[in-house]
Amino acid sequence: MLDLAIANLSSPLILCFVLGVFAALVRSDLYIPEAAAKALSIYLLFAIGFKGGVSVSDHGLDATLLGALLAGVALSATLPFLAYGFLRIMSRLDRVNAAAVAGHYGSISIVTFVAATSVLQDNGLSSEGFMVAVAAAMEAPAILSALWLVSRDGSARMDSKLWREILLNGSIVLLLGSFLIGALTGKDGLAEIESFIVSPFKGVLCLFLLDMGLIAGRGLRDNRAMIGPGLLAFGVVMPILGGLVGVIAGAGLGLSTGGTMLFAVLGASASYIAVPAAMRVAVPDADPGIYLTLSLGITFPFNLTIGIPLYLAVARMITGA
Amino acid sequence: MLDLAIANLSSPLILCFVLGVFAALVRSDLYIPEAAAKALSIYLLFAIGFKGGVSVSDHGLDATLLGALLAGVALSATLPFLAYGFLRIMSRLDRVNAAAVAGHYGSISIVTFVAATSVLQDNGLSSEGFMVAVAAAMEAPAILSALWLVSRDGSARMDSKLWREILLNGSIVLLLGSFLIGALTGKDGLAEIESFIVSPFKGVLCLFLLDMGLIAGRGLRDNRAMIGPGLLAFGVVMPILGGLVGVIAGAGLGLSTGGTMLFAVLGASASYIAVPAAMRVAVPDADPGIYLTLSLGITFPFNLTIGIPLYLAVARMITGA
Amino acid sequence: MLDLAIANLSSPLILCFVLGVFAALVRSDLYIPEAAAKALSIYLLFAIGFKGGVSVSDHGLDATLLGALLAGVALSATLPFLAYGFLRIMSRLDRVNAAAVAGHYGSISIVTFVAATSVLQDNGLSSEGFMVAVAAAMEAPAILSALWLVSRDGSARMDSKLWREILLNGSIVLLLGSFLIGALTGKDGLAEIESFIVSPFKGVLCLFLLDMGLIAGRGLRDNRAMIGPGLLAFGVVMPILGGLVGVIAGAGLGLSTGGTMLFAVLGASASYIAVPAAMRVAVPDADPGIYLTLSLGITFPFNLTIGIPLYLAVARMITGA
Amino acid sequence: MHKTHDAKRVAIIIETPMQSRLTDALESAGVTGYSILPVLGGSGKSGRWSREGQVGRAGGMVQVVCIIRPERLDPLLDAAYRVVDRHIGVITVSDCQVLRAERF
Amino acid sequence: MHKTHDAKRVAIIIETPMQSRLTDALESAGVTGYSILPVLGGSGKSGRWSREGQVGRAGGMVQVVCIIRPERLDPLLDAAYRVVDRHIGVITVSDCQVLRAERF
Amino acid sequence: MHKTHDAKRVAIIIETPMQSRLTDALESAGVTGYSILPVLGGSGKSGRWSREGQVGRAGGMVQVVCIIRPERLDPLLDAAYRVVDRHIGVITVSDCQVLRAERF
Ligand SMILES: Nc1ncnc2c1ncn2[C@@H]1O[C@H](COP(=O)(O)O)[C@@H](O)[C@H]1O
Ligand SMILES: Nc1ncnc2c1ncn2[C@@H]1O[C@H](COP(=O)(O)O)[C@@H](O)[C@H]1O
Ligand SMILES: Nc1ncnc2c1ncn2[C@@H]1O[C@H](COP(=O)(O)O)[C@@H](O)[C@H]1O
Ligand code: NA
Ligand code: NA
Ligand code: NA
Repeated sequence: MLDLAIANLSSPLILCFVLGVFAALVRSDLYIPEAAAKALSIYLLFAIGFKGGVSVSDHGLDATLLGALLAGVALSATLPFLAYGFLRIMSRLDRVNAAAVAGHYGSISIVTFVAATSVLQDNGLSSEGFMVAVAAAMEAPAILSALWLVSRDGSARMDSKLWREILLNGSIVLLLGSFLIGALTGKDGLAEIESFIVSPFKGVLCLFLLDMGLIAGRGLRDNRAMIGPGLLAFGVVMPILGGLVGVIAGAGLGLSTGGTMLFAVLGASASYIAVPAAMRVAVPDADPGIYLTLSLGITFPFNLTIGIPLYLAVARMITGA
Repeated sequence: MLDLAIANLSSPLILCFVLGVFAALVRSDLYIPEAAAKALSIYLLFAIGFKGGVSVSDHGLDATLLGALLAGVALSATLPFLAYGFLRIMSRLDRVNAAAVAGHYGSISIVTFVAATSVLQDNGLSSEGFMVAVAAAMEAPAILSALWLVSRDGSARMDSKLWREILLNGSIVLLLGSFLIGALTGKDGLAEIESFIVSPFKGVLCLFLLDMGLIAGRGLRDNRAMIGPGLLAFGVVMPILGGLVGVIAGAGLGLSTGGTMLFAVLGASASYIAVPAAMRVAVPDADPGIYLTLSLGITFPFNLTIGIPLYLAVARMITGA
Repeated sequence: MLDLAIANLSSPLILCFVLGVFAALVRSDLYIPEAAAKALSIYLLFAIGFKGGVSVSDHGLDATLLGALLAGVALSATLPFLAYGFLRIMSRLDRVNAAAVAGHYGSISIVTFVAATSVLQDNGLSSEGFMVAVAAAMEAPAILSALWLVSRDGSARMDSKLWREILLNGSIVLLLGSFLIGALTGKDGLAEIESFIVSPFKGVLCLFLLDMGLIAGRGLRDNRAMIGPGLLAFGVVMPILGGLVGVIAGAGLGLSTGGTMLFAVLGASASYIAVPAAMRVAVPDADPGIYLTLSLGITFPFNLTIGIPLYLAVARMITGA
Repeated sequence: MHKTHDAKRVAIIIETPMQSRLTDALESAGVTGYSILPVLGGSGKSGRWSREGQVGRAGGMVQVVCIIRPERLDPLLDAAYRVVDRHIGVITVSDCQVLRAERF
Repeated sequence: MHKTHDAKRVAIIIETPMQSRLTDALESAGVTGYSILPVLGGSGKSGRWSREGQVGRAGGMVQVVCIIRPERLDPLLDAAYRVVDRHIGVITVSDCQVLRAERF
Repeated sequence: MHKTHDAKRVAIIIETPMQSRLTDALESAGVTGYSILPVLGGSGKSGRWSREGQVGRAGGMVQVVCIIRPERLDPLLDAAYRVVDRHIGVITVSDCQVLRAERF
């Protein structure tokens, strides 16, 4: 476990993230243009979705897929309540902000997921291809729970337009779309574009993590004051908890070690794209400085550095691998 | 032929395009930043031009090149008259709009060309490298014909500045420039940058087609009302006709099956970059909602899905391969 | 030497640059979006830094590194005085403009460095990995010298904010950061991202040089009038001189032929990113049309086409290889 | 001399996730034309922000500019206000002249 | 207090393919300075548009902004009008004050 | 009818390398809000420029826009002037109305 953590910490991926945080903290003017960052993220979503689909077309679908999807949706919908409870105990956040933060932790971070698949690969472990679909399925339910938590005092606004925006947001459509394309075209399709989506993948992820580091570092720099010790603790404890629930779900479904670990990562990770956008629309009174700093500045780095090896170790233990 | 069509429809390229159309139609916020789309197009132009040049340096130039260039220019210059006639019969477009649309169909779509080369490759067919130069040569003449058609009633504005813009537009310069670089550096040059312009090519094309799907879908969504049944029919019949003329030209010149098919694709495809820009300047009264929707929303998808395998089948027949 | 120059001139790299210059001079609308150009430069800095670091981790550090760093700093700090003297003799530039130009020539151009490493590789020569760190170290000292030259008559403004901006500018942080990451992760790290940062490297450099050509050509087109014969001569003589000093430093330190040549390139090349930005802040009266045109429009193309093979030939001679 | 006509220029800086809601509301209020300009960054009560390196749209803002006839100002402001309301955003109105008034 | 001078701010939203024709015309009309701002999208008589994912320039618009002395307004509008004429585009003029008037 | 309040709109076009110095100075002068808009290119005494394909920031400009209460104009102009001073840049001030004046 310690070995794994150290190996993880000294991978180019993590070091690129650290470089980004460093550059932001010392106020270097290093930056990745918005269009380039967006292009990198499109590449990663497309590649991870496609490869997931190919793997499903390869191994075939079984009943576990449905179970995993349902478990994922359930996890996403219920984790916000757990998070909300914790926040009300551990921090002084008001209800609206606590609910908004809670929504982020039920949902998922696809980069954390991508980084985890890359760690799996380094460890020679495979995973169920459909976990990509589970990831997509887990994006939205948490938003519903968060809005329900908020709306009890009438401060949330929900309309059908928002529903469409959440369910058809670009990441979900691209992830599921490329998953389907991968599933339909299978190994032949993969062979056609392998040297685009497989070989350079890790390098692209490096640059993307550099950008994530820059953004996370900038967030920390500017919003440090908002994160008291209670929130800080939450940002570390909540992913561990979510990870544990995820491990249990994964193992309970009989997933492979890799799949179980990915389930943990989905439980542990916090959204920083889909949920913030929905919250800005539906819960404008919640402060993005709080939920973005927690999700991107605390939980994301925690998962990337300590969380992922931890979840892998636990998944290994529990699946007896 | 049916096999080919099905194989074509289930390739990642087409599916990516379909995904883009789908995302646009359901109003997902999936988008590719303008700078990224432009970068992808620069990559594709550079790669296709360079590889064409290398192939010419490899096989040497022969008299066919000149013939093909002349035939291409003639095709580009005359197809607009055919298109114009059809439009005046099949649709209720006024002269100005009909001429503007006609110009698009004489000119070419380089992405369609690129997609066609990729289909050739999948079928183990090669083609004359100089077809890239033919493609470049066919961009502009059609504009002249369209302006001539318009100017009969004085609504077109032509100046020397526009001439320079058309003949030296970025795509032509990049395509011919990289073609020359490829021809000058040959196989050695290709070896140096092969893993940049050859291996990832198809994957890049996938993402570009995703973007094309997004734009085509958005165009269809917003301008559906403009395209009556007559125009719709034109958008499908005209490429078949242009393709036939192209096949005849290619076979007449004694090109290979691949080259003949590419000639058909050039005849069949409609411009959506160079010609629209020229029309905005010279024929401001023509409605871009009509010509862009026809070219991008009807003819491009038609060529991509049905046209390309059709032209290949016909080229095979006529060249006896 | 002539062979080398001709081989150099007919490489895709140079030809892409030439294509860019040509497109700018004929006023084609070919352009590379700012975000894409920035993304290419981030890729190049990351890749060159990383590979330098891996090479250091591979060969180990020795005393030469320190010597090379010190020599680099000394070169960067003193070359501006040489350049200033020349400029006052050879041209009619006033003190402020002469000092500003001089600062550019003490500092370095990382693209020239990158292009040089690529020429080394084509010639089967290796070089000391730490030269990347030397390059980073040479960016800033020249700025100090230039400001000292200017400030004698009080027209320069220097504040601590500017210091931070210069020392922590994005290129330096990314170059040194990826150098460190490469040094820390070594060959294993490289293996993970090799197909991203090694294989496509030269192709990316081609596109970047196309962009450099576009910018240099545009600068030449718009500012030709500012560059009299004196400045033109300076733009060619100064790099030869700086290159010579660099060769001597490199050979004196006992570097390999490759390392010696890279030292020459660092001495010969002129900044076009870091120094201009600093000059705009600190010496607003100096005319960017002069220093940018000289650096990008004269010296950069000279180094790329004639300089690099020249420095290599001299380095070979002097190191007896 | 060119004949110009009095008009109002309304500029609304608003969060990107609210953009389509705003333009929908403007269209419902009878606004026939508007343009959307990018905003790179800024500062306000809710702190500094910048678009650099962002992937999501939650963090950004855009500026929606409408040129309208003076008599249409009130319905427009009503519509805009209803959308911006509890959201961050700045609404300014200024006088201007337009050429080709027939297009408004 | 800073001394400011009356000036006019002319903002022209115009199709990208016409941009260089407009700036050439402005320069011929003696305009010594202008800035070009990007426009992301918009809506008007000819429908909605957006730059997202576009490769060609035909579909986009830019905003050209000139600050000029009031007495120079008429030749500028003449020049701008001649270019925009049958093209889509919006021309607005508003009053402003400039610092450093010697630069205009 | 919506209650609007008089305000000033200050727009400063300034070189990108000076941007953070300007916004720092504005903040020191008590300006609580501003937005930064991109500028694609332009022309002036120092010639034409364009951001296309640029890698460094030296060559570009941005536009900083502040909406402020009229009484705060002078300190703002002082601060802006001190930064722009010998640098290229255009400072304009115009009148406008704001909604939600409590936010300024
Ligand atoms: N006075 C102002 N002038 C210009 N832009 C402003 C102003 N106040 C706020 N903004 C913009 O609106 C955003 C949100 O403002 P706020 O709600 O005050 O945090 C800021 O980040 C700025 O981009
Ligand atoms: N009233 C307006 N206010 C602001 N921008 C406008 C207005 N009318 C038109 N535009 C812009 O000009 C473009 C073309 O307008 P139109 O010619 O009416 O289609 C629109 O897409 C908008 O970007
Ligand atoms: N009169 C003006 N109107 C609008 N923008 C201007 C004006 N003058 C200068 N600019 C902008 O400021 C930049 C520098 O101007 P200058 O200092 O005159 O070279 C120009 O390139 C334009 O982007
Ligand atoms: Na989660
Ligand atoms: Na055609
Ligand atoms: Na130098």
